[in-house]
Amino acid sequence: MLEIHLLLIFMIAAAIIAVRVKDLLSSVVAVGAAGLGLSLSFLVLKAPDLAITQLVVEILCLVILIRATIKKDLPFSASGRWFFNTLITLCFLAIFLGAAYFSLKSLPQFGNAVMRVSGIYVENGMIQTGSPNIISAIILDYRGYDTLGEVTVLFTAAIGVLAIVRKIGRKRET
Amino acid sequence: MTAYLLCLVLFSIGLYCILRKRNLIKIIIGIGIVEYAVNLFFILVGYRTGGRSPIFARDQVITNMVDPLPQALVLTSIVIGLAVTALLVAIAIRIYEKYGTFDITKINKLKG
Amino acid sequence: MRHSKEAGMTLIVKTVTRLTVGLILLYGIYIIFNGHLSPGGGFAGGVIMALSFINIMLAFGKEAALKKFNLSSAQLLASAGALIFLLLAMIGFIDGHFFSNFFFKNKLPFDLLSEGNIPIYEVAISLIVGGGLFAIFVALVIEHKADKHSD
Amino acid sequence: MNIIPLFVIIPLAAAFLISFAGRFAKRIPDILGNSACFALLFLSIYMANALYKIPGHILVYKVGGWIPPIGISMVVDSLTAFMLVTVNLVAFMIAVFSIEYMTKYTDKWKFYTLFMLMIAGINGVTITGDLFNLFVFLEIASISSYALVAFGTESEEMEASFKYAVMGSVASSFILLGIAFLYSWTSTLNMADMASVLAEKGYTRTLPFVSVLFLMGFGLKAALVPFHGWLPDAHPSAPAPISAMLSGVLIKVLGVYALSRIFYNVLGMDSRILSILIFLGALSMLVGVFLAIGQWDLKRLLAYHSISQIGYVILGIGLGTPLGIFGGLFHLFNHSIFKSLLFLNSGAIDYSIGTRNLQEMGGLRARMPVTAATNLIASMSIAGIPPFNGFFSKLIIILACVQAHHAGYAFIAVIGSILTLASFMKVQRYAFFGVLNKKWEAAKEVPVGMLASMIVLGLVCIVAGLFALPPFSAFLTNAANVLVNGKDYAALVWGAVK
Repeated sequence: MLEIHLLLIFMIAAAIIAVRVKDLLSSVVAVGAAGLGLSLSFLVLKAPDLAITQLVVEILCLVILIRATIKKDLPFSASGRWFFNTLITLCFLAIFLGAAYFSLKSLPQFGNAVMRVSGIYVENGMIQTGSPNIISAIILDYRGYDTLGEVTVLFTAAIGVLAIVRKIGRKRET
Repeated sequence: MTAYLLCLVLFSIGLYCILRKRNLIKIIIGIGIVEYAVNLFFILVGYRTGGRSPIFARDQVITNMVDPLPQALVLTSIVIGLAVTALLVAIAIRIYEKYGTFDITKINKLKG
Repeated sequence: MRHSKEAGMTLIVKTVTRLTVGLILLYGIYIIFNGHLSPGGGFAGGVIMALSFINIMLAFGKEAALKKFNLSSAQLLASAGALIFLLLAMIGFIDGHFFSNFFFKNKLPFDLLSEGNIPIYEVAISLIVGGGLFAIFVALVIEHKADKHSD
Repeated sequence: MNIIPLFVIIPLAAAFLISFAGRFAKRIPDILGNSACFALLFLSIYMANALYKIPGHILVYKVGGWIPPIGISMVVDSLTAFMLVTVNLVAFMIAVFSIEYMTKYTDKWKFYTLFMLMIAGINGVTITGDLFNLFVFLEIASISSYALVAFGTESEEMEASFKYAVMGSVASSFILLGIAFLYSWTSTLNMADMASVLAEKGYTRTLPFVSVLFLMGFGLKAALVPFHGWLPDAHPSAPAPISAMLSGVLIKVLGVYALSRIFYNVLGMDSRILSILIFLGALSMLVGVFLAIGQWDLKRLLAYHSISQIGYVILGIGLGTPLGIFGGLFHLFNHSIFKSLLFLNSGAIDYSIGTRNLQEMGGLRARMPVTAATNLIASMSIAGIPPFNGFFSKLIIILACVQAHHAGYAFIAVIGSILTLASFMKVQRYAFFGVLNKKWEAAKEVPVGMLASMIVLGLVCIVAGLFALPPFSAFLTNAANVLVNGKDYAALVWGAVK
């Protein structure tokens, strides 16, 4: 699987650019590139549903972020001002990666998913639900309750945004 | 294995961005990167070498499929990420209206 | 400068938008109804529908788009979609369980209505997603900008 | 039993209906929200009563009719029933309080929609038997709470909400990463199934890493000390009913309950995790109370005390002995009652005189007698004065520490309790006793609805001490046994599924 490694390296590069670059608009565009890399990775990893969803979500996120940040990229204080804090953060991340490396060793190797429960979905999914797309069968039938949660999250965010952008929060007559 | 590790490196970059950057939009971007990494990790975990995508087609016998369950979960997770991003952008825009900046070193009306 | 931007973009953009927006909407609907046969589904389709409205709004300015579809109707649509989804899930109680998927079953796969209430779920999801995301977009971008003008 | 999904359906339906019809008729949000909360309280008491009669019983609901590892299951055992009663009791009282209190804010229907969504999320986390489903409902509860913290739309509230949302998202990412690791190792998401697979496969180097991820994620949600930075900003900034909900219920369900459910019932507790939990609990206890003493903002002081009291709960649960867990759960219940009462009191003061600064108050006892009386009860409870509930739970935790040969931690708990007493003496002295400030001559007691919920919570504070004694203690003992005999969880669930 060379493609996935190349895509991951591309995403890491885009992410580093997004973190490092001073200009907010460039940063947003760079993270959009990383998102497109993610969409391609989903395609390579045989998840076309996710590739479509990630693509459209990425476009929407970009539109929102660009409209939110445009003309507002004021200068901001550099992050490397406190050398000590950065050092602590890097140490924490290094420990995190090291621990992750040791724990990854005992996981099943890449490309050898166990599919203990998913085997049942693949075996019986089409007959039991009538849906040739197993993803649809899972999200709307086997695990439909999760999807109820998912749409509720989106609904919550919509109401939350409407609540947050109110101009007047408190009635001021006392 | 290498793919897993690269994915976690991406996670760490996002985490670094959240922890060390002083700009609200950059922090939101960091959260986005972290979400990308977690979603990708889930899909990597469910990959099978030579597997087909989990969609049956007429008149075709498919023997080896990638794990469909992580894909269903990540679909939910992408939506959650979108919801969180929208909410954070809304708060950031309001903060910009109140303080006139995205710089968190200048946003400090709260003591703690 | 700012005002001309509010009123929309150049003629080229407007013409292209006018030609493509119907196709985008149609593509969204296609994706919604074929979610169980091919990649896609209610969520991706809903986002595409929301994007087509956002497209109109960016090209023609907010008045033109908000005349067709404003914030409160978007929010009502999202609530209606959520209610439909919950009701569908509760209809499953007739069959004994929350979320039971029992009607229209026993048909061959690969048909458009082959699999119980999954297509109806997809429509409900697309309503929530389309309405909710459009409401978020309008609240974040358009109304916010309008208020900046009045300051 | 068919009523289990109603714990999620009722609040969700109420939320969607309020959002659909709420802006057209003024009373609809109040009526729908309160009746939904009342129905939830009734159902949870009914459920707890049903489970109380048969100790060790467990109910499993198969969503969609799919048997557990394939579909999602909802699991209700004694611990779940206990949490449901706690959550829905507090939530109903807060809903009643909000009828009057939230008239100070605009757009009440948005408040009630988000509030019902938050309850749906909390109940969903409590009853779920599936790890990813737990994550989804945790996100519903978290996202609605981010929005609710910023409900007043003032600049401080936005700032606090942003901080809270960022920390919460990081915590969620850690939790999701942990779930991904566990999924890769066990290839299942059902908690009972996962517990059996983990027991079958034995120890792996993945487990400590996953434990640390979950500890960081849920520790952030519970505001344990190294991860507590967001709480003292977020909780005071919210409207008072939401502060009560966040401090009283949210951090406990999303943090303590989820943590103990996953560690005791799924991953299997080991002594290293236990000692980390005890240490973090004791640290939170001390740091929280030390930071609280210097505060002059009433709600901020209460928020720091939340950190300290969560420390007691974690200390009790982290001891791992039956008595310790009993004490921890008992303190969890007591804390959600008296802390929400204290936040409602602060809301009542804010409603009446419009300030949260202790130095500006004084002598309010004369003007607001009911608020003063309920506040005195709650303060004595949190400080651990004998006849009230807080005394019994703290005593049990301290005894459990001694019993488990952790005399040092018992000593820390005593010191924390004394400092808490000092801090609440200060609240009483500056807010309610002393000379009435000239500014507040015209201050009036708050309306009846707000008084009613405060009085009920105050009465619960007095009565709840009885839970330490038989026959009522069986209610808590059953709940504690779920954690004490954590390894039986999988077998019980499989037995109930058949």
